[in-house]
Amino acid sequence: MITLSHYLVLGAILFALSVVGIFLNRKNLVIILMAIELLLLAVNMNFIAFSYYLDDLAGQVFVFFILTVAAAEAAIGLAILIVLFRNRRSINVQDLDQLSG
Amino acid sequence: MTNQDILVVLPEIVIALMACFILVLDLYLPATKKKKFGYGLSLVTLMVGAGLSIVYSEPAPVYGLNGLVLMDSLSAILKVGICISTGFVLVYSRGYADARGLWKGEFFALALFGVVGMMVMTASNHLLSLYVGLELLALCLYTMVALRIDSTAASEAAMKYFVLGALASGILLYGMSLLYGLTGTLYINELSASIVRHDGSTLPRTMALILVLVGLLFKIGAVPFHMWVPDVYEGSPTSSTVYLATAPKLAGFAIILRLLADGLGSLATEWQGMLLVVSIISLALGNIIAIAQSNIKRMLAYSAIAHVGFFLLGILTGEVSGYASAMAYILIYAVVTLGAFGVILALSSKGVEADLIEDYSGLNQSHPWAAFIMLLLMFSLAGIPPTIGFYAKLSVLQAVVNAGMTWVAVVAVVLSVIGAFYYLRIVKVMYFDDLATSHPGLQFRPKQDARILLTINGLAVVVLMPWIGKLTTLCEGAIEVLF
Amino acid sequence: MKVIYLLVPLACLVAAIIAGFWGAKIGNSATHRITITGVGLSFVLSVVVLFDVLDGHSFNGSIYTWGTSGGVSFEVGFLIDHLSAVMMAVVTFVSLMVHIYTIGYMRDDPGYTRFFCYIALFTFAMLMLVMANNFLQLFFGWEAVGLVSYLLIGFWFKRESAVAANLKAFLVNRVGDLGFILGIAAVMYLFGTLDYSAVFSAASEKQNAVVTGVLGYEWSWITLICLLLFVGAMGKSAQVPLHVWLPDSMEGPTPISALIHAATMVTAGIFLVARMSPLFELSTTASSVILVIGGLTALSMALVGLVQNDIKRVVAYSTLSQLGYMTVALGASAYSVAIFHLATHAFFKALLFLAAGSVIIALHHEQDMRRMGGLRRYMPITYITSVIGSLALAGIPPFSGFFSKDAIIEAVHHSNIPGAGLAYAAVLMGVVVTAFYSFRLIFMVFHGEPRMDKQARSHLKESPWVVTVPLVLLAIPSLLSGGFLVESVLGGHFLGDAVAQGPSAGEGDHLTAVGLMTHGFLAAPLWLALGGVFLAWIFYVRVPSLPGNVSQRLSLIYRILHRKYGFDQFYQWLFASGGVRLGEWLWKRADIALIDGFAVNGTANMVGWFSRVLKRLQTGYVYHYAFVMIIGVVVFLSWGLWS
Amino acid sequence: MLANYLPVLLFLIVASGLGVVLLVAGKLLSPHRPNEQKLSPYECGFEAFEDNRMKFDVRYYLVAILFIIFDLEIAFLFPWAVALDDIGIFGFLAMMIFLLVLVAGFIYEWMKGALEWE
Repeated sequence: MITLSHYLVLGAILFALSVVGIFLNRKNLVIILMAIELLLLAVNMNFIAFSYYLDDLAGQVFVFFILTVAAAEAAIGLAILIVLFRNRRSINVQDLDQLSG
Repeated sequence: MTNQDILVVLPEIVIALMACFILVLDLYLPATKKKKFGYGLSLVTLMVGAGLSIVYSEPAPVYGLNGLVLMDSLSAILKVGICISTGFVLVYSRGYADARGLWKGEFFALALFGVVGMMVMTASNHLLSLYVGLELLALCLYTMVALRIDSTAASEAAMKYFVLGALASGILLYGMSLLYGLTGTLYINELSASIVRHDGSTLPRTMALILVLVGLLFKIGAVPFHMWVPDVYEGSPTSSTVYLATAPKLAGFAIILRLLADGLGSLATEWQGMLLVVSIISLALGNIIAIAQSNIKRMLAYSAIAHVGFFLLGILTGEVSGYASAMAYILIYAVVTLGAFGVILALSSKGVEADLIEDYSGLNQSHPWAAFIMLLLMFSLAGIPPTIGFYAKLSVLQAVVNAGMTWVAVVAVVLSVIGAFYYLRIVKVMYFDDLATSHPGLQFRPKQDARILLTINGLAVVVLMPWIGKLTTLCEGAIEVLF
Repeated sequence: MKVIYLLVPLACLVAAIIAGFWGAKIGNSATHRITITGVGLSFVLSVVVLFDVLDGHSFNGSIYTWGTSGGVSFEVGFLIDHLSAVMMAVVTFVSLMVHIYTIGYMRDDPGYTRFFCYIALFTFAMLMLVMANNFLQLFFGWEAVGLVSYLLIGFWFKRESAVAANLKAFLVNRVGDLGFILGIAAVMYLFGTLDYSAVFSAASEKQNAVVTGVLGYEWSWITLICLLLFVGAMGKSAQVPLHVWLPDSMEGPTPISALIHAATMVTAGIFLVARMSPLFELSTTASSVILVIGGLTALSMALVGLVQNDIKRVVAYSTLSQLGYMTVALGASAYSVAIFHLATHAFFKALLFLAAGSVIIALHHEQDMRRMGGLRRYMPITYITSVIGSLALAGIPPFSGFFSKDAIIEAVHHSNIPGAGLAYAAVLMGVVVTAFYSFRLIFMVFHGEPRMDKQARSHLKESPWVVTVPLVLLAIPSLLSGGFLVESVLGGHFLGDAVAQGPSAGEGDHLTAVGLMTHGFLAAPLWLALGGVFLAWIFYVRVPSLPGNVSQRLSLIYRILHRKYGFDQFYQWLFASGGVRLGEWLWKRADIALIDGFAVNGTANMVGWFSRVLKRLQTGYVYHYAFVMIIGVVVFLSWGLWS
Repeated sequence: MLANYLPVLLFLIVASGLGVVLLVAGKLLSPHRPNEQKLSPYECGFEAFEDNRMKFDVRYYLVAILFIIFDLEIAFLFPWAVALDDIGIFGFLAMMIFLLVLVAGFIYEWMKGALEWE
């Protein structure tokens, strides 16, 4: 029997993975973008699970919006990535160090 | 769907539609008319938005769209503030953005969409509308930071802002999902009651609270979630910096008040302690690091962190007077910051960013009026009487002392005194240093409209002093309705 | 009447403003016409007011409320009674004379219009002072007259000595003003109001209020207030040891010496104490202090006057000495007598100063008496009026000084508070000395052989009418005012109930002028004065070699007197050099090393160091930023979960 | 049911711990004997023609971006279509407005030339 806890644990694992992906990855910015998508999906997992167990549609509606926002976010992330690459010829995370101090 | 539903979100609808219209219009107009039309229409739209917010405002909450949004005097005041400050931003930015090829339809559309996002945030009564508003604003801000596509600093800043902002959104959402699971509702005004009804372990409750808190603190840039602030302020074109330094702070105040004070008010004892730590380290870190800065935009970023710390002091009292003082503080802060960046913008010209502190040496000799306006604004940021900045600090400190936290007030004052150093350094550089000769001097040639508004803005920090009590009354009235 | 009260000071103010701002434009003669008209109007109205007051009318009320703070209102208001009416008449009369005289004296001076502006302004300030009905306005007038005095001492600001004298007057007066303002603050604290009548009516209730001072010694509040106010009076009225500025103030133009530093401003301290008499009556301690200080001043300054050779300085020291007399009268609670002497003194001292000025212009700004002599033939009017003034000063009947001085001596004779005996002795000896130096001046300047050089002698002639007319006009009251007023003074109705009546007022047997004169012939002072005149005659007319011999015999005393008891050197050493040395020490050790070096720069350096260290936290790497955020979340989570 | 949420936290710790352990174990336990053959890139039996980190044309990204955005309207259209009978004219109008806004975006990208390949 799959209980709420299972979903929540899955969501938590995904969340933790994506967070780790954001700050452990030092090479490719695209991976960070992917981690961000994963982060939102982890949240979606939570919402869906709660929505189902609470028998309340609102959570699922929320998920739709999160998906939309995630898409927009991905689009903007990619766009910024392109601009960055054009200026820098690099999408290495470690190269983002012009602004500091 | 009733008339009431429409009226509650009428300003948002108007501004959103106008933003779409401006975006499309920009494509069809000949190049010579683009700038004028976009600028004029945006200003008119903002004025209409502010006007509608006032005309249809109700003191007590009126709910609309199935309770997704509401309208009360708090949201009315903040909406008007957001519209006006964005209008100032547009006026100030014109010369600067025009010289750098940023003065185009996208700029206006993004600014207006951002305004819609902020207005939805101030009016939100539902986690969904809050989130959508927040993201609408955030996406506009990411883009505005990156708007100057030929600048490495701008794209780097945008990337950093984007990554960290997305992370913060994720954390906030995670917290919201937990809140949803715990309470079964997404309505902010129902959260408070149902979260304490829940029996059993307080662990998930605390976790949800903390995650939501972190998300909010990131948006206003409090330590330790402030790391994006200096880089973004410095890297983005000044026309975008002035935008993201002012109006979003008002919206940030609104969501903190709605979610923390109202929605999670029953957990006040838990978040007060955390806010206390956050605000004190924000004050300390912001004020201390600002001293070592050589870039004025970066310095103002750290100053923003410190001011956020100060404004959180008002929130953490957990009392109406504290909230009201925080609201007055943030409104005054927005006015003063607007002016400070306005001066930077006015002093910038083609190829001159006017963002290094050393650029300002001897400004009094070359442009005494600009130097004087800057002096007033710096005094106000430092909280030196007789400026409104002093009053802002005073009212927050009063609330803190009344809440029985005298030592906090003492610490805040000490740290503010340290902070006064770097504001006064600007004054010293402008008035007592010799005119910089190593580089082409700054030109103070704002457009006529910007010059007038800048003068008004600069003098307002002193001239408004006699009527500043009205502001407190207004804020108190707006907040009393909520509790 | 209110309009008239208002007009009295305002006429002067308007005249001053016109002279100050448009003086250069409208020219010299228009300027003096305007100011003289203004002051003349004031004088006429003052006389009207005086007669009105003598008819029994008085006024006390505010004209304008300046501001209200914490239940205390700050007002411009007038208190018109016998005291202020007499003062107004004296001030405006002397001022008018000086205005007229100035036309001649300052004729060729480039600062002509500026000078008229100042003296008109001074008249306004002095009137505000005497007409005040509250301490705030009193303080305004007090400081305003001080300011104008400061401006006028340094009128010839290109002269180094004038600037030094200026500074000295300013600094010494600050000492007095500090006491004065502390006194006002104490009044404010004790009574909660600055209004005279409210303070006076509450004074007796507060008589026993005490304040615990240093070392647990209990002070009576009233005594404290009186002493503090008297410190202010000492500064303005140049009582020992705050007298040092007055002789130096003679650097100013002579009309100023007459108006400000003899007749009016310096008497402000006397006026103050008389005005505050209801308070001073409650404190015997304060009265004793006043008595002793006054006695000391009266005698010691008169002695210094003996050895001065500068004609103006002799008169200046005589002023100091006479102020001492008035102070003694105040100490003996004979307030109306003090004001009586103030009035007579104002006339004869202004006369003497203007006469001295007349001599000085005749000799082309020569002030040394050793280079004068025999002027009586060339300047008869000046000579006669000077003699009248000197006779009044020396206290020879029936001149005015005799009555007022004799009344003082009588009053102090009858006083029996501590210090009265000392003061009595001092004033008696002072009589001899006064008579001696007054006639020393007359004999040295107007008698004997002319000692000026030939060229100067060839130009000698009587001064023009604008100079001599004021002399004559001043000579009349110098001669007569004493006899006219003495009856009402001794009868106790000279100042009505404007001042507190001392216990010794109203001696029974010789209440008329004639009675007093006959009494005078039987009492010591007259004979002492005549003795002084006689001695002067012997020294400077009969045996002119005597002064040199005596000064050699008594060289120690001579030198002490010549150095004015060393007050100047002492102050120079203690306050000027010592202050500079202390300041330098504090500046180098305390300010630069400790405060700037350690406290200010040290803190700033430390914060700066922190700033640079903390700045490195912002590495610029986005994964560090994210990491800091996550750390923050983890810290908050653990805090939340474990608490 | 949420009372036993503690496992989530425990799992967080275990998950990250496990990840670290596995990475470290792989590093430590696996044999590590590289030679030229092993390190050389391999493409269907041939030597690599070019750098395997070939850059995609930036236009692909642009298409991807546009796709993501317009793709998601379907997520709203499906439930709307199913529920159209219940939500009536109001629902219809709301979706039309939504599409109108979308069209505005579409016009924008068209006019900006984002749909041109060259």
